[in-house]
Amino acid sequence: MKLKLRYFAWVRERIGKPDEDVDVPDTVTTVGELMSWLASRGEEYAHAFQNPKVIRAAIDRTHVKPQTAIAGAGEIAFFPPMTGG
Amino acid sequence: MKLKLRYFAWVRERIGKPDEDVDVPDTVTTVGELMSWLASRGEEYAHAFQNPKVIRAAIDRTHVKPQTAIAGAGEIAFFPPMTGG
Amino acid sequence: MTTITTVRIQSEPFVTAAEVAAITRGRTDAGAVVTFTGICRGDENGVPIASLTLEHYPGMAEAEIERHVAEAAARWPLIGVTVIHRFGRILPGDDIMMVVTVSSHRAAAFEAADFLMDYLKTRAPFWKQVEKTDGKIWVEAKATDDEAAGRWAAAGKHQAAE
Amino acid sequence: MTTITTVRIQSEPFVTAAEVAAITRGRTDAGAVVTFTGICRGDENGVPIASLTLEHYPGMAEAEIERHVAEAAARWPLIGVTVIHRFGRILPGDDIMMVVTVSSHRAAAFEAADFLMDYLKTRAPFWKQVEKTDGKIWVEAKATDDEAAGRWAAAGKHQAAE
Repeated sequence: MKLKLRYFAWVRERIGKPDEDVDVPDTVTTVGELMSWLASRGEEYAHAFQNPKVIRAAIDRTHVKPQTAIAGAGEIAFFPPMTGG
Repeated sequence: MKLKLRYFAWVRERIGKPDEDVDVPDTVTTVGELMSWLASRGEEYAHAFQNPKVIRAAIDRTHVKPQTAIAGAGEIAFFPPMTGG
Repeated sequence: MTTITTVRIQSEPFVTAAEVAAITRGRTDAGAVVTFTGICRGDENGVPIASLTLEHYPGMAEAEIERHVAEAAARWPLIGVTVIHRFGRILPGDDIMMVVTVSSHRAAAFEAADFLMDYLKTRAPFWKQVEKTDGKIWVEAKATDDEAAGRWAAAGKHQAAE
Repeated sequence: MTTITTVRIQSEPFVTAAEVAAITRGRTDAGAVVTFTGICRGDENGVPIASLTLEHYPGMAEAEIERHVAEAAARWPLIGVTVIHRFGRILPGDDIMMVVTVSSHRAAAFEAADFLMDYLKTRAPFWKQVEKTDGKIWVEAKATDDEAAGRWAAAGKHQAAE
Protein backbone atom coordinates (compact mmCIF):
# COMPACT_ATOMS: atom_id res chain seq x y z
CA MET A 1 0.00 0.00 0.00
CA LYS A 2 1.40 3.38 -1.04
CA LEU A 3 1.19 6.16 1.53
CA LYS A 4 2.44 9.69 2.08
CA LEU A 5 3.89 10.13 5.56
CA ARG A 6 4.47 13.44 7.32
CA TYR A 7 6.44 14.11 10.47
CA PHE A 8 6.34 17.10 12.79
CA ALA A 9 8.38 18.60 15.64
CA TRP A 10 10.88 16.18 17.22
CA VAL A 11 9.53 13.22 15.26
CA ARG A 12 10.56 15.11 12.10
CA GLU A 13 13.91 16.06 13.64
CA ARG A 14 14.74 12.51 14.69
CA ILE A 15 13.79 10.97 11.34
CA GLY A 16 15.55 13.79 9.55
CA LYS A 17 12.89 14.60 6.95
CA PRO A 18 9.47 16.32 6.94
CA ASP A 19 7.72 13.79 4.71
CA GLU A 20 8.24 10.77 2.46
CA ASP A 21 6.37 8.32 0.26
CA VAL A 22 6.44 4.72 1.43
CA ASP A 23 5.15 1.39 0.22
CA VAL A 24 3.79 -0.47 3.25
CA PRO A 25 3.57 -4.31 3.33
CA ASP A 26 0.05 -5.78 3.45
CA THR A 27 0.69 -7.20 6.92
CA VAL A 28 0.60 -3.64 8.29
CA THR A 29 -3.07 -2.77 8.84
CA THR A 30 -3.29 -0.30 11.74
CA VAL A 31 -1.63 2.96 12.74
CA GLY A 32 0.10 1.16 15.62
CA GLU A 33 1.46 -1.53 13.30
CA LEU A 34 2.65 1.20 10.94
CA MET A 35 4.63 2.76 13.80
CA SER A 36 6.25 -0.63 14.61
CA TRP A 37 7.10 -1.18 10.94
CA LEU A 38 8.60 2.32 10.68
CA ALA A 39 10.65 1.76 13.88
CA SER A 40 12.29 -1.23 12.16
CA ARG A 41 13.53 0.83 9.22
CA GLY A 42 16.71 2.16 10.84
CA GLU A 43 18.30 3.86 13.79
CA GLU A 44 16.69 7.27 13.20
CA TYR A 45 13.21 5.69 12.97
CA ALA A 46 13.85 3.51 16.02
CA HIS A 47 14.77 6.66 17.92
CA ALA A 48 11.68 8.57 16.75
CA PHE A 49 9.29 5.74 17.62
CA GLN A 50 11.07 4.35 20.69
CA ASN A 51 8.12 5.35 22.90
CA PRO A 52 5.04 4.99 20.67
CA LYS A 53 2.72 6.03 23.53
CA VAL A 54 3.82 9.66 23.27
CA ILE A 55 3.37 9.78 19.47
CA ARG A 56 0.08 11.04 18.07
CA ALA A 57 -1.18 10.29 14.58
CA ALA A 58 -3.57 11.76 12.03
CA ILE A 59 -5.02 10.19 8.90
CA ASP A 60 -5.86 12.73 6.26
CA ARG A 61 -5.66 15.51 8.86
CA THR A 62 -7.97 13.90 11.44
CA HIS A 63 -6.71 12.60 14.79
CA VAL A 64 -6.72 8.77 14.99
CA LYS A 65 -5.82 6.11 17.57
CA PRO A 66 -3.15 3.37 17.24
CA GLN A 67 -5.87 0.75 16.58
CA THR A 68 -7.35 2.74 13.67
CA ALA A 69 -7.11 0.92 10.33
CA ILE A 70 -4.95 2.56 7.69
CA ALA A 71 -6.93 1.16 4.76
CA GLY A 72 -7.93 3.99 2.40
CA ALA A 73 -5.58 6.52 3.97
CA GLY A 74 -3.89 9.06 1.69
CA GLU A 75 -1.64 10.90 4.13
CA ILE A 76 -0.63 9.75 7.60
CA ALA A 77 1.14 12.13 10.00
CA PHE A 78 3.07 11.41 13.20
CA PHE A 79 3.86 14.02 15.83
CA PRO A 80 4.23 14.64 19.57
CA PRO A 81 1.23 15.85 21.62
CA MET A 82 0.37 19.36 20.49
CA THR A 83 1.38 22.08 22.90
CA GLY A 84 -0.80 24.98 21.80
CA GLY A 85 0.14 28.58 21.23
CA MET B 1 -27.02 70.46 61.58
CA LYS B 2 -25.83 71.86 58.27
CA LEU B 3 -25.42 69.38 55.41
CA LYS B 4 -24.79 69.37 51.71
CA LEU B 5 -27.25 67.08 49.88
CA ARG B 6 -26.76 65.66 46.39
CA TYR B 7 -29.32 63.91 44.22
CA PHE B 8 -28.79 61.70 41.17
CA ALA B 9 -30.83 60.17 38.33
CA TRP B 10 -34.60 60.21 38.92
CA VAL B 11 -34.21 61.39 42.51
CA ARG B 12 -32.56 64.52 41.09
CA GLU B 13 -35.23 64.83 38.40
CA ARG B 14 -38.14 64.54 40.86
CA ILE B 15 -36.66 67.02 43.32
CA GLY B 16 -35.71 69.33 40.49
CA LYS B 17 -32.16 70.15 41.57
CA PRO B 18 -28.79 68.34 41.68
CA ASP B 19 -27.77 69.54 45.14
CA GLU B 20 -28.64 71.88 47.98
CA ASP B 21 -27.52 72.97 51.43
CA VAL B 22 -29.95 72.19 54.26
CA ASP B 23 -30.14 72.77 57.98
CA VAL B 24 -31.46 69.58 59.55
CA PRO B 25 -33.29 69.59 62.95
CA ASP B 26 -31.51 67.81 65.82
CA THR B 27 -34.30 65.19 66.00
CA VAL B 28 -33.06 63.77 62.66
CA THR B 29 -30.17 61.42 63.52
CA THR B 30 -30.08 58.67 60.84
CA VAL B 31 -30.11 58.47 57.04
CA GLY B 32 -33.62 56.96 57.17
CA GLU B 33 -34.91 59.79 59.37
CA LEU B 34 -33.31 62.28 56.98
CA MET B 35 -35.29 60.74 54.10
CA SER B 36 -38.54 61.03 56.09
CA TRP B 37 -37.76 64.64 56.97
CA LEU B 38 -36.97 65.44 53.32
CA ALA B 39 -40.22 63.75 52.15
CA SER B 40 -42.15 66.22 54.33
CA ARG B 41 -40.63 69.27 52.63
CA GLY B 42 -43.03 69.43 49.67
CA GLU B 43 -44.68 67.58 46.84
CA GLU B 44 -41.50 67.07 44.77
CA TYR B 45 -39.66 65.62 47.81
CA ALA B 46 -42.64 63.43 48.72
CA HIS B 47 -42.59 62.08 45.16
CA ALA B 48 -38.83 61.43 45.19
CA PHE B 49 -38.91 59.64 48.56
CA GLN B 50 -42.34 57.94 48.25
CA ASN B 51 -40.68 54.50 48.28
CA PRO B 52 -37.59 54.89 50.50
CA LYS B 53 -36.69 51.20 50.06
CA VAL B 54 -35.52 51.80 46.48
CA ILE B 55 -33.40 54.83 47.41
CA ARG B 56 -29.72 54.31 48.15
CA ALA B 57 -27.58 56.72 50.13
CA ALA B 58 -23.92 57.64 50.53
CA ILE B 59 -22.24 59.69 53.23
CA ASP B 60 -19.11 61.41 52.00
CA ARG B 61 -19.05 59.10 48.94
CA THR B 62 -19.35 55.82 50.84
CA HIS B 63 -22.46 53.63 50.66
CA VAL B 64 -24.49 53.65 53.89
CA LYS B 65 -27.67 52.03 55.23
CA PRO B 66 -30.83 53.80 56.44
CA GLN B 67 -29.88 53.14 60.06
CA THR B 68 -26.47 54.80 59.69
CA ALA B 69 -26.05 57.91 61.87
CA ILE B 70 -25.58 61.19 60.03
CA ALA B 71 -23.50 62.80 62.79
CA GLY B 72 -20.26 64.17 61.31
CA ALA B 73 -21.41 63.87 57.71
CA GLY B 74 -20.30 66.54 55.24
CA GLU B 75 -22.14 65.48 52.09
CA ILE B 76 -25.06 63.05 51.85
CA ALA B 77 -26.23 61.75 48.47
CA PHE B 78 -29.48 60.01 47.49
CA PHE B 79 -29.93 57.99 44.32
CA PRO B 80 -31.62 54.92 42.80
CA PRO B 81 -29.74 51.57 42.69
CA MET B 82 -26.81 51.92 40.33
CA THR B 83 -27.27 50.24 37.00
CA GLY B 84 -23.71 49.95 35.75
CA GLY B 85 -22.31 50.74 32.34
CA MET C 1 3.67 42.17 42.68
CA THR C 2 3.18 45.83 41.80
CA THR C 3 0.23 46.30 39.49
CA ILE C 4 -0.01 49.33 37.22
CA THR C 5 -3.61 50.50 37.68
CA THR C 6 -5.47 53.22 35.80
CA VAL C 7 -9.08 54.32 36.28
CA ARG C 8 -10.58 57.07 34.17
CA ILE C 9 -14.13 58.38 33.95
CA GLN C 10 -14.49 60.58 30.91
CA SER C 11 -16.99 61.76 28.32
CA GLU C 12 -14.48 61.36 25.46
CA PRO C 13 -14.12 58.11 23.48
CA PHE C 14 -11.17 55.85 24.29
CA VAL C 15 -8.82 53.71 22.20
CA THR C 16 -8.45 50.22 23.66
CA ALA C 17 -5.26 49.39 21.72
CA ALA C 18 -3.55 52.50 23.12
CA GLU C 19 -4.47 51.44 26.68
CA VAL C 20 -3.06 47.95 26.11
CA ALA C 21 0.16 49.40 24.66
CA ALA C 22 0.51 51.75 27.64
CA ILE C 23 0.77 48.71 29.93
CA THR C 24 2.71 46.22 27.77
CA ARG C 25 5.13 48.47 25.85
CA GLY C 26 8.77 47.50 26.36
CA ARG C 27 8.17 44.67 28.80
CA THR C 28 8.54 40.92 28.29
CA ASP C 29 6.77 39.52 31.36
CA ALA C 30 3.27 40.00 29.92
CA GLY C 31 1.96 36.73 28.49
CA ALA C 32 -1.78 37.40 28.36
CA VAL C 33 -3.91 40.44 27.63
CA VAL C 34 -7.69 40.38 28.01
CA THR C 35 -9.84 43.30 26.94
CA PHE C 36 -13.55 43.74 27.38
CA THR C 37 -15.37 46.55 25.62
CA GLY C 38 -19.00 47.38 26.29
CA ILE C 39 -20.75 48.95 23.31
CA CYS C 40 -24.05 50.86 23.14
CA ARG C 41 -26.53 48.64 21.28
CA GLY C 42 -29.19 50.03 18.96
CA ASP C 43 -32.03 48.30 20.79
CA GLU C 44 -33.15 47.27 24.26
CA ASN C 45 -35.17 44.05 24.32
CA GLY C 46 -36.09 44.56 20.68
CA VAL C 47 -37.13 48.21 21.07
CA PRO C 48 -34.91 50.64 19.09
CA ILE C 49 -33.09 53.25 21.14
CA ALA C 50 -31.79 56.63 19.98
CA SER C 51 -29.16 57.04 22.68
CA LEU C 52 -27.98 56.15 26.15
CA THR C 53 -27.14 58.78 28.77
CA LEU C 54 -24.92 57.83 31.68
CA GLU C 55 -24.92 59.88 34.87
CA HIS C 56 -22.34 59.37 37.61
CA TYR C 57 -21.36 60.74 41.00
CA PRO C 58 -18.01 62.41 40.33
CA GLY C 59 -15.46 61.48 42.96
CA MET C 60 -17.48 58.57 44.32
CA ALA C 61 -17.51 56.77 40.96
CA GLU C 62 -13.72 56.90 40.65
CA ALA C 63 -13.23 55.83 44.27
CA GLU C 64 -15.62 52.88 43.96
CA ILE C 65 -14.06 51.62 40.75
CA GLU C 66 -10.54 52.07 42.13
CA ARG C 67 -11.53 50.02 45.16
CA HIS C 68 -12.62 47.13 42.93
CA VAL C 69 -9.51 47.43 40.77
CA ALA C 70 -7.38 47.25 43.92
CA GLU C 71 -9.30 44.15 44.99
CA ALA C 72 -8.66 42.49 41.61
CA ALA C 73 -4.96 43.36 41.90
CA ALA C 74 -4.89 41.76 45.37
CA ARG C 75 -6.64 38.57 44.22
CA TRP C 76 -4.78 37.88 40.96
CA PRO C 77 -1.13 38.36 39.92
CA LEU C 78 -1.66 41.21 37.49
CA ILE C 79 0.90 43.32 35.69
CA GLY C 80 -1.65 45.98 34.84
CA VAL C 81 -5.35 46.86 34.97
CA THR C 82 -7.01 49.74 33.18
CA VAL C 83 -10.68 50.66 33.48
CA ILE C 84 -12.22 53.47 31.48
CA HIS C 85 -15.90 54.35 31.79
CA ARG C 86 -17.60 57.06 29.77
CA PHE C 87 -20.41 59.31 30.93
CA GLY C 88 -22.84 61.57 29.08
CA ARG C 89 -24.80 60.84 25.90
CA ILE C 90 -23.63 57.79 23.93
CA LEU C 91 -24.98 56.73 20.54
CA PRO C 92 -25.60 53.15 19.33
CA GLY C 93 -22.36 51.61 18.09
CA ASP C 94 -20.19 53.77 20.36
CA ASP C 95 -18.05 52.32 23.16
CA ILE C 96 -19.31 52.74 26.75
CA MET C 97 -16.62 51.19 28.91
CA MET C 98 -13.50 49.12 28.77
CA VAL C 99 -11.47 46.79 30.97
CA VAL C 100 -7.92 45.71 30.16
CA THR C 101 -6.09 43.14 32.29
CA VAL C 102 -2.50 42.07 31.67
CA SER C 103 -0.79 39.15 33.39
CA SER C 104 1.96 36.60 32.83
CA HIS C 105 -0.68 33.88 32.61
CA ARG C 106 -4.05 33.73 30.93
CA ALA C 107 -6.16 32.49 33.86
CA ALA C 108 -5.31 35.51 36.01
CA ALA C 109 -5.97 37.99 33.20
CA PHE C 110 -9.25 36.31 32.34
CA GLU C 111 -10.66 35.91 35.83
CA ALA C 112 -9.74 39.46 36.83
CA ALA C 113 -11.43 40.88 33.72
CA ASP C 114 -14.54 38.77 34.41
CA PHE C 115 -14.64 39.96 38.03
CA LEU C 116 -14.29 43.64 37.08
CA MET C 117 -16.85 43.42 34.29
CA ASP C 118 -19.43 41.81 36.54
CA TYR C 119 -19.01 44.74 38.87
CA LEU C 120 -18.88 47.48 36.24
CA LYS C 121 -21.89 46.23 34.30
CA THR C 122 -24.10 45.89 37.37
CA ARG C 123 -23.06 47.98 40.34
CA ALA C 124 -20.66 50.59 39.02
CA PRO C 125 -21.75 54.01 40.22
CA PHE C 126 -23.59 54.99 37.07
CA TRP C 127 -27.23 55.50 36.23
CA LYS C 128 -28.33 54.68 32.74
CA GLN C 129 -31.07 56.50 30.88
CA VAL C 130 -32.34 55.13 27.59
CA GLU C 131 -33.83 57.39 24.94
CA LYS C 132 -36.54 55.65 22.92
CA THR C 133 -38.98 57.15 20.41
CA ASP C 134 -41.52 57.69 23.22
CA GLY C 135 -39.12 59.52 25.55
CA LYS C 136 -36.34 58.88 28.02
CA ILE C 137 -36.54 56.25 30.75
CA TRP C 138 -34.17 55.30 33.55
CA VAL C 139 -32.93 51.72 33.37
CA GLU C 140 -33.75 49.66 36.48
CA ALA C 141 -31.22 47.36 38.14
CA LYS C 142 -31.56 43.77 36.91
CA ALA C 143 -31.75 40.82 39.29
CA THR C 144 -29.80 38.57 36.89
CA ASP C 145 -26.94 41.04 36.80
CA ASP C 146 -26.84 41.13 40.58
CA GLU C 147 -26.67 37.34 40.66
CA ALA C 148 -23.70 37.32 38.27
CA ALA C 149 -21.92 39.88 40.43
CA GLY C 150 -22.82 37.84 43.53
CA ARG C 151 -20.52 35.01 42.33
CA TRP C 152 -17.59 37.01 43.69
CA ALA C 153 -19.26 38.12 46.93
CA ALA C 154 -17.52 35.63 49.25
CA ALA C 155 -14.26 37.55 49.19
CA GLY C 156 -15.68 41.08 49.03
CA LYS C 157 -16.43 42.32 52.51
CA HIS C 158 -17.36 45.79 51.25
CA GLN C 159 -20.27 44.29 49.33
CA ALA C 160 -22.32 43.92 52.49
CA ALA C 161 -22.91 47.66 52.50
CA GLU C 162 -24.01 47.91 48.87
CA MET D 1 -27.92 33.34 14.39
CA THR D 2 -25.31 33.65 11.67
CA THR D 3 -21.85 34.11 13.11
CA ILE D 4 -19.09 35.78 11.12
CA THR D 5 -16.09 33.50 11.65
CA THR D 6 -12.49 34.03 10.59
CA VAL D 7 -9.53 31.74 11.20
CA ARG D 8 -6.07 32.64 9.98
CA ILE D 9 -2.71 30.96 10.53
CA GLN D 10 0.06 33.27 9.48
CA SER D 11 3.67 34.16 10.15
CA GLU D 12 2.97 37.91 9.97
CA PRO D 13 1.99 39.97 13.03
CA PHE D 14 -1.69 40.91 13.45
CA VAL D 15 -3.52 44.02 14.67
CA THR D 16 -6.22 43.14 17.18
CA ALA D 17 -8.06 46.47 16.84
CA ALA D 18 -8.40 45.95 13.08
CA GLU D 19 -9.90 42.50 13.63
CA VAL D 20 -12.44 43.89 16.12
CA ALA D 21 -13.39 46.67 13.71
CA ALA D 22 -13.83 44.16 10.87
CA ILE D 23 -16.61 42.50 12.87
CA THR D 24 -18.28 45.47 14.58
CA ARG D 25 -18.02 48.23 11.94
CA GLY D 26 -21.40 49.67 10.97
CA ARG D 27 -23.53 47.40 13.16
CA THR D 28 -25.46 48.24 16.33
CA ASP D 29 -26.29 44.78 17.70
CA ALA D 30 -22.84 44.23 19.22
CA GLY D 31 -22.87 44.98 22.94
CA ALA D 32 -19.76 43.16 24.12
CA VAL D 33 -16.32 42.55 22.64
CA VAL D 34 -13.77 40.31 24.35
CA THR D 35 -10.23 39.99 23.07
CA PHE D 36 -7.52 37.71 24.29
CA THR D 37 -3.95 38.15 23.09
CA GLY D 38 -1.19 35.68 23.90
CA ILE D 39 2.24 37.26 24.01
CA CYS D 40 5.69 35.62 23.93
CA ARG D 41 7.25 36.09 27.36
CA GLY D 42 10.95 36.65 27.89
CA ASP D 43 11.32 33.72 30.27
CA GLU D 44 10.04 30.22 30.93
CA ASN D 45 9.88 29.31 34.62
CA GLY D 46 12.47 31.96 35.39
CA VAL D 47 14.89 30.92 32.63
CA PRO D 48 15.39 33.62 29.96
CA ILE D 49 14.44 32.64 26.42
CA ALA D 50 15.74 34.10 23.17
CA SER D 51 12.78 33.09 21.02
CA LEU D 52 9.86 30.74 20.49
CA THR D 53 9.38 28.78 17.27
CA LEU D 54 5.93 27.45 16.44
CA GLU D 55 5.50 24.60 13.97
CA HIS D 56 2.09 23.57 12.62
CA TYR D 57 0.51 21.07 10.26
CA PRO D 58 -0.80 23.26 7.43
CA GLY D 59 -4.34 22.36 6.49
CA MET D 60 -4.96 20.32 9.63
CA ALA D 61 -4.30 23.28 11.94
CA GLU D 62 -6.85 25.48 10.15
CA ALA D 63 -9.43 22.67 10.06
CA GLU D 64 -9.02 21.88 13.77
CA ILE D 65 -9.32 25.50 14.84
CA GLU D 66 -12.30 26.08 12.53
CA ARG D 67 -14.02 23.08 14.10
CA HIS D 68 -13.64 24.60 17.57
CA VAL D 69 -14.76 28.02 16.35
CA ALA D 70 -17.87 26.40 14.84
CA GLU D 71 -18.53 24.67 18.16
CA ALA D 72 -18.27 27.99 20.02
CA ALA D 73 -20.68 29.57 17.52
CA ALA D 74 -23.13 26.71 18.10
CA ARG D 75 -22.92 26.99 21.90
CA TRP D 76 -23.13 30.76 22.35
CA PRO D 77 -25.07 33.50 20.48
CA LEU D 78 -22.11 35.16 18.81
CA ILE D 79 -22.09 37.89 16.19
CA GLY D 80 -18.49 37.20 15.27
CA VAL D 81 -15.41 35.17 16.20
CA THR D 82 -11.91 35.70 14.86
CA VAL D 83 -8.92 33.53 15.69
CA ILE D 84 -5.44 34.32 14.41
CA HIS D 85 -2.47 32.14 15.28
CA ARG D 86 1.07 32.85 14.17
CA PHE D 87 3.73 30.30 13.27
CA GLY D 88 7.50 30.57 12.84
CA ARG D 89 10.00 32.36 15.04
CA ILE D 90 8.54 34.79 17.57
CA LEU D 91 10.54 37.07 19.83
CA PRO D 92 9.76 37.98 23.47
CA GLY D 93 7.19 40.80 23.58
CA ASP D 94 5.63 39.82 20.24
CA ASP D 95 2.07 38.58 19.89
CA ILE D 96 1.54 34.83 19.33
CA MET D 97 -2.21 34.42 18.96
CA MET D 98 -5.48 36.25 19.33
CA VAL D 99 -9.14 35.49 19.93
CA VAL D 100 -11.90 38.06 19.40
CA THR D 101 -15.51 37.29 20.32
CA VAL D 102 -18.39 39.69 19.70
CA SER D 103 -21.91 39.25 21.06
CA SER D 104 -24.93 41.26 22.12
CA HIS D 105 -24.29 40.25 25.72
CA ARG D 106 -21.16 40.00 27.77
CA ALA D 107 -21.58 36.48 29.16
CA ALA D 108 -21.66 34.89 25.70
CA ALA D 109 -18.64 36.85 24.48
CA PHE D 110 -16.71 36.03 27.63
CA GLU D 111 -17.48 32.32 27.87
CA ALA D 112 -16.82 31.73 24.17
CA ALA D 113 -13.44 33.48 24.41
CA ASP D 114 -12.55 31.41 27.50
CA PHE D 115 -13.53 28.18 25.73
CA LEU D 116 -11.49 28.98 22.61
CA MET D 117 -8.46 30.11 24.57
CA ASP D 118 -8.40 26.95 26.66
CA TYR D 119 -8.32 25.00 23.44
CA LEU D 120 -5.82 27.18 21.60
CA LYS D 121 -3.35 27.41 24.46
CA THR D 122 -3.31 23.65 25.11
CA ARG D 123 -4.39 21.50 22.19
CA ALA D 124 -4.22 23.72 19.12
CA PRO D 125 -2.25 21.93 16.42
CA PHE D 126 1.06 23.64 17.10
CA TRP D 127 4.36 22.49 18.50
CA LYS D 128 6.35 24.96 20.47
CA GLN D 129 10.13 25.08 20.56
CA VAL D 130 11.89 27.33 23.05
CA GLU D 131 15.33 28.75 22.36
CA LYS D 132 17.37 29.21 25.53
CA THR D 133 21.04 30.07 25.88
CA ASP D 134 21.92 26.35 25.96
CA GLY D 135 20.00 25.46 22.80
CA LYS D 136 16.50 24.76 21.53
CA ILE D 137 14.06 22.44 23.29
CA TRP D 138 10.56 21.27 22.41
CA VAL D 139 7.93 22.24 24.99
CA GLU D 140 6.06 19.27 26.46
CA ALA D 141 2.27 19.25 26.90
CA LYS D 142 1.27 20.34 30.42
CA ALA D 143 -1.18 18.36 32.51
CA THR D 144 -2.61 21.49 34.11
CA ASP D 145 -3.43 22.94 30.70
CA ASP D 146 -5.20 19.74 29.73
CA GLU D 147 -7.29 19.94 32.91
CA ALA D 148 -8.36 23.51 32.11
CA ALA D 149 -9.36 22.44 28.61
CA GLY D 150 -11.16 19.43 30.09
CA ARG D 151 -13.69 21.78 31.73
CA TRP D 152 -15.46 21.98 28.37
CA ALA D 153 -15.15 18.31 27.43
CA ALA D 154 -18.73 17.31 28.27
CA ALA D 155 -20.13 18.89 25.12
CA GLY D 156 -17.26 18.11 22.74
CA LYS D 157 -17.75 14.65 21.27
CA HIS D 158 -14.71 15.06 19.00
CA GLN D 159 -12.49 15.34 22.05
CA ALA D 160 -12.64 11.60 22.65
CA ALA D 161 -10.32 11.08 19.69
CA GLU D 162 -7.71 13.58 20.81
